[in-house]
Amino acid sequence: MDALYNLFNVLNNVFVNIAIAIRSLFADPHSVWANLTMDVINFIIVVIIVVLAALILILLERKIAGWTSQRTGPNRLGPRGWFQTIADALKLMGKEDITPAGADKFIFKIAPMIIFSLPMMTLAVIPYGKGMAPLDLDLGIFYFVAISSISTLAFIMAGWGSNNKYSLLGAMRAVAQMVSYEIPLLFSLLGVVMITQSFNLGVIVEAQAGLPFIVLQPLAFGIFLIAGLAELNRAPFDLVEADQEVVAGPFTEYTGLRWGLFFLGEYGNMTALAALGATVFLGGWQGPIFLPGFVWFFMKTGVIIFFMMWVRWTFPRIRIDHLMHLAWKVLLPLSILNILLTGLGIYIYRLVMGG
Amino acid sequence: MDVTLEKRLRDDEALMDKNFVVTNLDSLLNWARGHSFWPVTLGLACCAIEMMATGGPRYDISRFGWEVFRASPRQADVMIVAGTCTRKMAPLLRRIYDQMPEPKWVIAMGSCANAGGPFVDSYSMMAGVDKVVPVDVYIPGCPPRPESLLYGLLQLQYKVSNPAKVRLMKHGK
Amino acid sequence: MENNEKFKLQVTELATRVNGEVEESFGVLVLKVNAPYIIETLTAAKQFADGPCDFLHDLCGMDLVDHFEVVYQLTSLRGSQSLRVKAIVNRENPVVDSVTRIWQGANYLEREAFDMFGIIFKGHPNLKRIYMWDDFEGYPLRKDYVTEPIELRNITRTRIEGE
Amino acid sequence: MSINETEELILNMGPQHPSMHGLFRMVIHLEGETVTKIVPKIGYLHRGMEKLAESRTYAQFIPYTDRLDYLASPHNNWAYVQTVEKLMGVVVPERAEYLRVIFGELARIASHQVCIASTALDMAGWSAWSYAFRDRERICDMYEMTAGSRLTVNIMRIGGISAEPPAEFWPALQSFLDDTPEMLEEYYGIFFGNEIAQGRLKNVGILSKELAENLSITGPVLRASGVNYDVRKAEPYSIYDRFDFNVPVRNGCDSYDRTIIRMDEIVESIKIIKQALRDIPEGPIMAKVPKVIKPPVGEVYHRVENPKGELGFYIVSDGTTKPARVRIRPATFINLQMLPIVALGWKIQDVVAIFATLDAVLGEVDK
Repeated sequence: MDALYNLFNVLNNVFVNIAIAIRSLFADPHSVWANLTMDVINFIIVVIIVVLAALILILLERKIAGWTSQRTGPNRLGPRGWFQTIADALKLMGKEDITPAGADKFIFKIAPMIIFSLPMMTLAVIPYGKGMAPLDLDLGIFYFVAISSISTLAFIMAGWGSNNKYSLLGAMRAVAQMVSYEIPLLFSLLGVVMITQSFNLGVIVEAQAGLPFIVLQPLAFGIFLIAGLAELNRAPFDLVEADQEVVAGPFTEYTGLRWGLFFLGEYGNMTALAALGATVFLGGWQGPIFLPGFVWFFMKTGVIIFFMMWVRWTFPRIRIDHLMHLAWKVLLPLSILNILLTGLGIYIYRLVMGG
Repeated sequence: MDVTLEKRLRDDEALMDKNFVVTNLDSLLNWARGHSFWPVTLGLACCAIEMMATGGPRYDISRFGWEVFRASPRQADVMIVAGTCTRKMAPLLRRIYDQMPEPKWVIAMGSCANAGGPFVDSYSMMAGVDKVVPVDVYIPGCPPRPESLLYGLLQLQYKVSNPAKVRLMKHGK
Repeated sequence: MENNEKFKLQVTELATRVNGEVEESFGVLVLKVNAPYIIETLTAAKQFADGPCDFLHDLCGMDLVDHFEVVYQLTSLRGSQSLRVKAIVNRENPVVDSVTRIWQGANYLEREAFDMFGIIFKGHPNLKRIYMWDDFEGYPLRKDYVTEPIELRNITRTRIEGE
Repeated sequence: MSINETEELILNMGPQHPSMHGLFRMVIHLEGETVTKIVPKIGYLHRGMEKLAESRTYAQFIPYTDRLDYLASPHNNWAYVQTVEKLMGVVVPERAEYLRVIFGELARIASHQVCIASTALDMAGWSAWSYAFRDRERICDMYEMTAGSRLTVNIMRIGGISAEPPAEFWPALQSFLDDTPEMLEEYYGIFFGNEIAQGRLKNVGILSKELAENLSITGPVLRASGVNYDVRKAEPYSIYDRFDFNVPVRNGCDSYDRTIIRMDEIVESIKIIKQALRDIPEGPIMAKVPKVIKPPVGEVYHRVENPKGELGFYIVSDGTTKPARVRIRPATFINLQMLPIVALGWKIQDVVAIFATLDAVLGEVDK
């Protein structure tokens, strides 16, 4: 039994041990150079996570689309169609790069890069396992929300720079939608912060050793999921890139790899938000010991991602005034109510426990 | 004439083969292109319904990975001209074709797009979409069945993935 | 049957008022009037005491070589009465009053008749070609229209700005 | 232009646009997201059917009618051949009439399924789209068994019907009829019952009864505005007077009713087909028609209840083998007139939804 426990322990700590081993190569394991090396390695790992996540998720999305609509999804290229996304990505690399006439060239070209960089920055603060956060920030949640709200800027840059009316409409929709939904999203996270008294994601996960916060904060989790979907511009809130209305929204004029970067960014953002949800509400890497922590973490993230895809392929698209109505008149009051209830709960808990 | 042309083309091929880095990259790209056609949604008439049926559950174009119908021509690779191209539509069709990024291909689906179909002697029709844009694959039928569209796309895949072979088949009879 | 008689009586009475003639073809009464009387005829037909023909079912042009006809198919949603009114339009000067003030639904139909036959509907809010492009020459459904040869038709026309 | 001046955004939607059901184009004037003016432009699929008809014989024109409203091609055939039969005075055999009713109602179901599917698709309901298309394939199979073609069926002939359905047709039809209630439940569950879909369709695009009548609107769109009018009941053609069915009428006048009324119509079509299956007699399927069809001089106007509205054919014969004039009254062409009036003041998304509920098929609009 002990041997088994040890094995799990080793598995659980495999990446931490590797990190310690790399650090030990340096004379002083906490010197500037050692830190720098670790940062570079962490950065590369995060990039790999983003790209891999996108490659896998795109195929998964198509498979789930097939599943919900009684089709099979890609199954010709490679084993059960698993190489399909690779072919798509390669093809996108080989496409012509068009900059439309009349476009604001600098803004047009830089927008996809901004979108793509955001998930890398946000994924850097997520604790993937015990002691496995690439950046252990004390203001983790705050940082995450702040960075992810930059994507609004990228959307409007893309929309304005394209010199296309559909793009502009899509960009305007993006601004209205994302600014509105950031507020309930942040407020839904505040309940957890009040309980743990910390913005640090690592501390939040540690606090969920016994009980994941979804049990204490079910309302907040619901608000988080809805506002998160809207924040990611995914159906039923995909007004920004609504095919049937604004063609492809801000991405209408983008070709080839630039458009591919938007796609990567979208799926990266989705992974990041699902990872945040798994960390804050589902207990992150905490779980029964028979699986290593990072496996638990990715499984929980996967469940949230699956839910998002499932919703996307089943629900029709919401209308823009209903969307605003939902944000300001339903989700915001509910999230404030949640904060109030959490505060009351903490107060009563302290009274009873004599804290 | 044909023999010399074929010989010259074969020599070219041999020369190309020596430059193996570029050719390998080329064939890799061709492989990727052939397996990832993203059609632009250009349903003109009756054939569009068959095109939709091809995307539907029975025929399921997504098996081949071609179900990504892009609304914006900027992100599409293949233009499936599904239906009748009238004279009023022709310059707009050309415009959509021009908006697509290279490399791009055109499939003329249905006899109207091939050669004007039953309407060819009408005042508002032109004899086929190949007067407007270069066509790679013609799919006959009025409208073609979904299987025909899939077969046509597979033919295009063969054409894209093996440019040398197709060239030899075309010139070296 | 009695209703039919009454209806027929009304139509013949209207015909005498507008100098028209009444025929019967396959059970439908056909009322032929000259173009200037068309508004009066249709307004009256809409307000028949017995079986008002208040639903404009169809409007189309017709080329009879020596003159044009605009054919109005009138029915009603509240009965089985139906009436076909034909306005005889001069070929050299094809002008007829627009009925869009009586039925808004005549809008597209009149534009179509204008596009295909060149019949001008006076008082129409937006009389432009509806099917053909704006600088198309000729009126294709006229009997004397000669379809261009295929070589000419195959030349892609230039895009009109804003299309 | 000073910075304080505002300008309307003029958006050019179409002809190549995913929600335009073919080649429809509209110029939308926008104030933010709100529509202030719509100018529809059509004609991108105008093939000149009426002119072609003048250079074809009567029988040759039947396949062309398939390509009018290509979602319900047997219905168009039916309207045309009935008009010619009326002109010639041909009496169609009983069995052929029953078969025509069966195919016509099947076409109605298929067309309504596509309408439901495309309305769902225009609102990004992908699953609802594929469910409806999955079920439509079964109707296509039945077409194919009998006529050999999936979409443009060309099954009617002047004087009857082209082919006797094979033996496997009947069990396929029976099983399809048995499965329909379940199918409709599925559509309702996945699309119409959805809160978002209802929010987007209900009380949107009100077409009042008076306006509908004034605009000459017909078909399900008219009936969704509270007018109980169906040519099958008002002026029963073919053998519709023998069947017992209701005309579904709804009083909501909005997009929701315009779409869901098609579900009710599918139920009624199923009823008609069941009765036709019960009563269908044995016998010939073609009347005695001369080899060369040469109707007498005369003119006839005939209208039938197409899935999308009333399709009318006005044929003028000059006694030769070719018609002097064939006028097609396309239902959706006239129904389309309501779009610029009704959609004013709504958002772009609503315009797309309202257009989808009209179920316009551009083949019929443009002829």
